[in-house]
Amino acid sequence: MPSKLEISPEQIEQQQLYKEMGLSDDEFRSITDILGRLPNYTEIGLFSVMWSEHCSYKNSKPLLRKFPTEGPQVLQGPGEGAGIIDIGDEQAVVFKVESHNHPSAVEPYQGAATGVGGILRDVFSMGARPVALLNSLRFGSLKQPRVKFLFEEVVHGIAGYGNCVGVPTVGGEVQFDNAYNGNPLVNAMCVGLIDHKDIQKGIAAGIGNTVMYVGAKTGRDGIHGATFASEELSEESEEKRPSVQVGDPFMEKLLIEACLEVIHHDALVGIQDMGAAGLTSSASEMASKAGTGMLMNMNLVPQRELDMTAYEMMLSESQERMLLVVEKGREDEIADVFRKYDLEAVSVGEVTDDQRFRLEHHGDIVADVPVDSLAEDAPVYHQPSAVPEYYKEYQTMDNYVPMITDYNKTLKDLLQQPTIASKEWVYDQYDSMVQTNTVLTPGSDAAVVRVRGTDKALAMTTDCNSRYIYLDPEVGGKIAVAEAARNIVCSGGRPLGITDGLNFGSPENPEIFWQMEKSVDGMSEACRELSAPVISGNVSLYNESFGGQAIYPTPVVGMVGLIEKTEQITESHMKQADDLIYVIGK
Amino acid sequence: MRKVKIYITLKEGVLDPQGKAVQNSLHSLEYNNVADVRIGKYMEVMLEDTSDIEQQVDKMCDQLLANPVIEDYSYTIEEVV
Amino acid sequence: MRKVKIYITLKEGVLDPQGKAVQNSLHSLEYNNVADVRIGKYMEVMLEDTSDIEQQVDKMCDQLLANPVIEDYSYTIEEVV
Amino acid sequence: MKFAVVVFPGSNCDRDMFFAITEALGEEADLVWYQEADLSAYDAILLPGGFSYGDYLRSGAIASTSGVIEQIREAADAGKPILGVCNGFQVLLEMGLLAGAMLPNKHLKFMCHYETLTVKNARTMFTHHYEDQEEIDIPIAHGDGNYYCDESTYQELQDNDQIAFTYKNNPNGSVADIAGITNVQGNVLGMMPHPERAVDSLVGTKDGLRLFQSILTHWRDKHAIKA
Ligand SMILES: Nc1ncnc2c1ncn2[C@@H]1O[C@H](COP(=O)(O)OP(=O)(O)O)[C@@H](O)[C@H]1O
Repeated sequence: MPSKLEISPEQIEQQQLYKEMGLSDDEFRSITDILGRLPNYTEIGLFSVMWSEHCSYKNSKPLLRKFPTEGPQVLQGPGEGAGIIDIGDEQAVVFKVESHNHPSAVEPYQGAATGVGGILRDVFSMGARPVALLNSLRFGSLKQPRVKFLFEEVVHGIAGYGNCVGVPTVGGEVQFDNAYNGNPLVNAMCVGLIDHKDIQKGIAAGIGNTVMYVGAKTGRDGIHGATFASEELSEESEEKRPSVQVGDPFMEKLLIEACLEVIHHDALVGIQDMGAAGLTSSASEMASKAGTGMLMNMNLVPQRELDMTAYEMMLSESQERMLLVVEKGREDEIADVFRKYDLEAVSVGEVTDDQRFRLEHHGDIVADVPVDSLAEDAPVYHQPSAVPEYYKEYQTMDNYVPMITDYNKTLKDLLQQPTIASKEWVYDQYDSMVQTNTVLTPGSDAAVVRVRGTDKALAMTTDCNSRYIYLDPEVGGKIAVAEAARNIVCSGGRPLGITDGLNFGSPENPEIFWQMEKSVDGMSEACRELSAPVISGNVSLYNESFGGQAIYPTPVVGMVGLIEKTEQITESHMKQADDLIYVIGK
Repeated sequence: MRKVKIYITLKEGVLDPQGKAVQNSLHSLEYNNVADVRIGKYMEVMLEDTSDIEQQVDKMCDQLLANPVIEDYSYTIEEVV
Repeated sequence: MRKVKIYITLKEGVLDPQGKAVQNSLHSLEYNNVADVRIGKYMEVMLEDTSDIEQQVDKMCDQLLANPVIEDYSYTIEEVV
Repeated sequence: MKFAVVVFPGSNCDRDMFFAITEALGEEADLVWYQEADLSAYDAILLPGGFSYGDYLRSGAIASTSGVIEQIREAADAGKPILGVCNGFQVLLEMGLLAGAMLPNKHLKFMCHYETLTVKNARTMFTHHYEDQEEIDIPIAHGDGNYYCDESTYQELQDNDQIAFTYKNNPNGSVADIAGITNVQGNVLGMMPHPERAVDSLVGTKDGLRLFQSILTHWRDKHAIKA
């Protein structure tokens, strides 16, 4: 069945090659049970990416269930490309955060750039026009040359991509701490606007309908990126380097315009971006959600390189690609829309009624697995949790009260801290004004973007003080949500909901799992209290550097609020001398 | 003094969006015999002589001039009077 | 098939901010014998044979690949089998 | 008055330009896709900012060889107002309708913020609603805005009064602080700063609006149309 040079199913079993792909013995056994036979090389590849933490949330699912996800304003909670919240007048706001930590540690410019590209596709694949980008960044000490390089290149990459596609980057945060020396965090958030009637779903419905592929050709980039993102950074990551994906923001811009045009076409049934685990996750998730199956012919997949195997094509993470399901017989109408933008839309398969995920290559069936086994049947782990030693020790310590003798000097010292100092060097490189809706540009508490054609505006912010969370994850989690809410309120808005980016170390370490658990508890309580449900998010685990040193627990909060009248917009800058200053709260 | 000419190219298999865009543009200008375009960098570095010049250029390329993750480099060294 | 290697350099007298920046970085990495850096482009264009290939490459460069206000170009043509 | 906003693949300030005309100026505008454009029906042509063709090769270079360029040349020859902003300016330079070329900003970084401009020539069809030497605040957002020309070209620009705007605090290294220039005839203006981002005080200043009003009243005067 598999092509000639491929590793045989027996070899995979005997040499335990599945382990190199991130699957455990138990997981391999259950795959064998599901199939009733040994998986071949292509099939084990499909499972390895779909059952990775990045795609399956196998370690974090039990925690994510704790989040409040409902509210009268929620139109779409977690589960689709991005969450959606009603803002009245038949309009809604769409947003989500996404991490690109590991790719950015290896190739910071492209890692950050493709992170922006990915989160944009999550939003416009819902049918929304992206109206703003934000980010949340963590780096080690700027005294280290490598860290400085990472910092500069990440900012450069975010700017390079976001500026080119014409979506303003309006806010974000940057924190520097030794905890991130070996493992920077790069989280990007995108906010989009949509009319209710345009909301799309990523489903492969309608037996016999055609599966179409749009956008960049598939190369060998990022193969095993999804499992890579779920492993600890090691010397080996260096060897995985050639798999780096390169972004093409120009292609993305064409895709945005073409996709926002094609969603109005009644021949379109479903649309989803090819994110992590590319063709595998988009295709299997679309079929699984619709309760259908799919047959794809790999020979038809547009390829950038010669002699690609089905395994390589299915696992490639080439950027700027979308998967569409289109009414049978109307493929040309859809292709015409894309042709205007010099994009090709190619038929690569069809929706079937057998709930199987089947791939054909050179006339052979090279994979045949149940759709749900990929998209839904990944194992779920309830990891043990344990109160960390450091935490116990801190509980016995007295509060530290610093002795300040020279207030001027202390103030100046504080202002020189890279984390506290002005971030103008960063945001001056972002086009924060394109689309001409940005009322408050970076530098205020929250960014504010007006909703053109109405008197409303959206306030948005990303926040997370990871040192607080390290010291007390539950209280720190509450603080992160509360800080975001204060930023929104100070800008004149009412919190609508949040998206969260859960960045942690290895969940297999009970002390780290405890950090995850507690911070989710804290965040959930604050969200409930503030009626700001969680509508989308992302999980990035195994953020540890060579020595096994984990980062601070960093659950980033991205919050969006609604400003009813633009006259209520308030910025944080002092206005003039002699104005009075008040402190509110305790 | 030496003139070092350094050629930096994208590694094989790495996407070259710029080259693709230029190729398409050449096609629309009716240069239909263009089969492929790859775009890299060309640098001219003037160096005062040292004994281990090749070693130095290699080091400069690895450290700064090329991005080893996605790029390859090659160079020639010429004597200048 | 021919492989055309095109070198595009900034005209003499045109300031090269990128070259200056690289030169400064090289100095701060203690390559003190670096006297000058100029950065240009290097392109590899694969062309199916035509009779007037040099003329064609000149035209491509003049029309699109180089900007005569600030850039010069040169090229070599190799046979590829 | 009817404006065409030419949309290239990768243009991204096209809608901003469109709204500046339709909402702030209150005139008619169409977004015209570069391949389908028939520019003869329009009174003025606007080349918006953005990253046409990803700014690959050189900013504006690939767009300057596309099919619609001939029509832009014809419109320029016919004396119609043609405004290129940011990437639009780069396209006008690359097609040779304006003199000079763009280099990367001197610090090699993209920059986005307000800059103070000095109006150097308030007698053009684009600037007559300003005063000579007036200072206005308009945002910039570019990576390749370091205007370059050789000395003789600069002399010509000066002799012919072609320098429309200069920066008060040169942010990018441009020759002689140049922010915007016209052709000799004065009907083609290219500028790096974004006047279309400065037409509504909710999102910034309104200092750019008078540029569009200048185009409009000049056209009305020429065609003897009463407002
Ligand atoms: N931490 C989280 N909190 C809430 N929802 C989450 C979280 N992480 C992921 N999700 C949701 O799970 C779904 C799948 O996420 P993901 O696989 O990251 O999306 P994509 O396939 O676009 O990369 C999304 O709807 C996302 O919003």
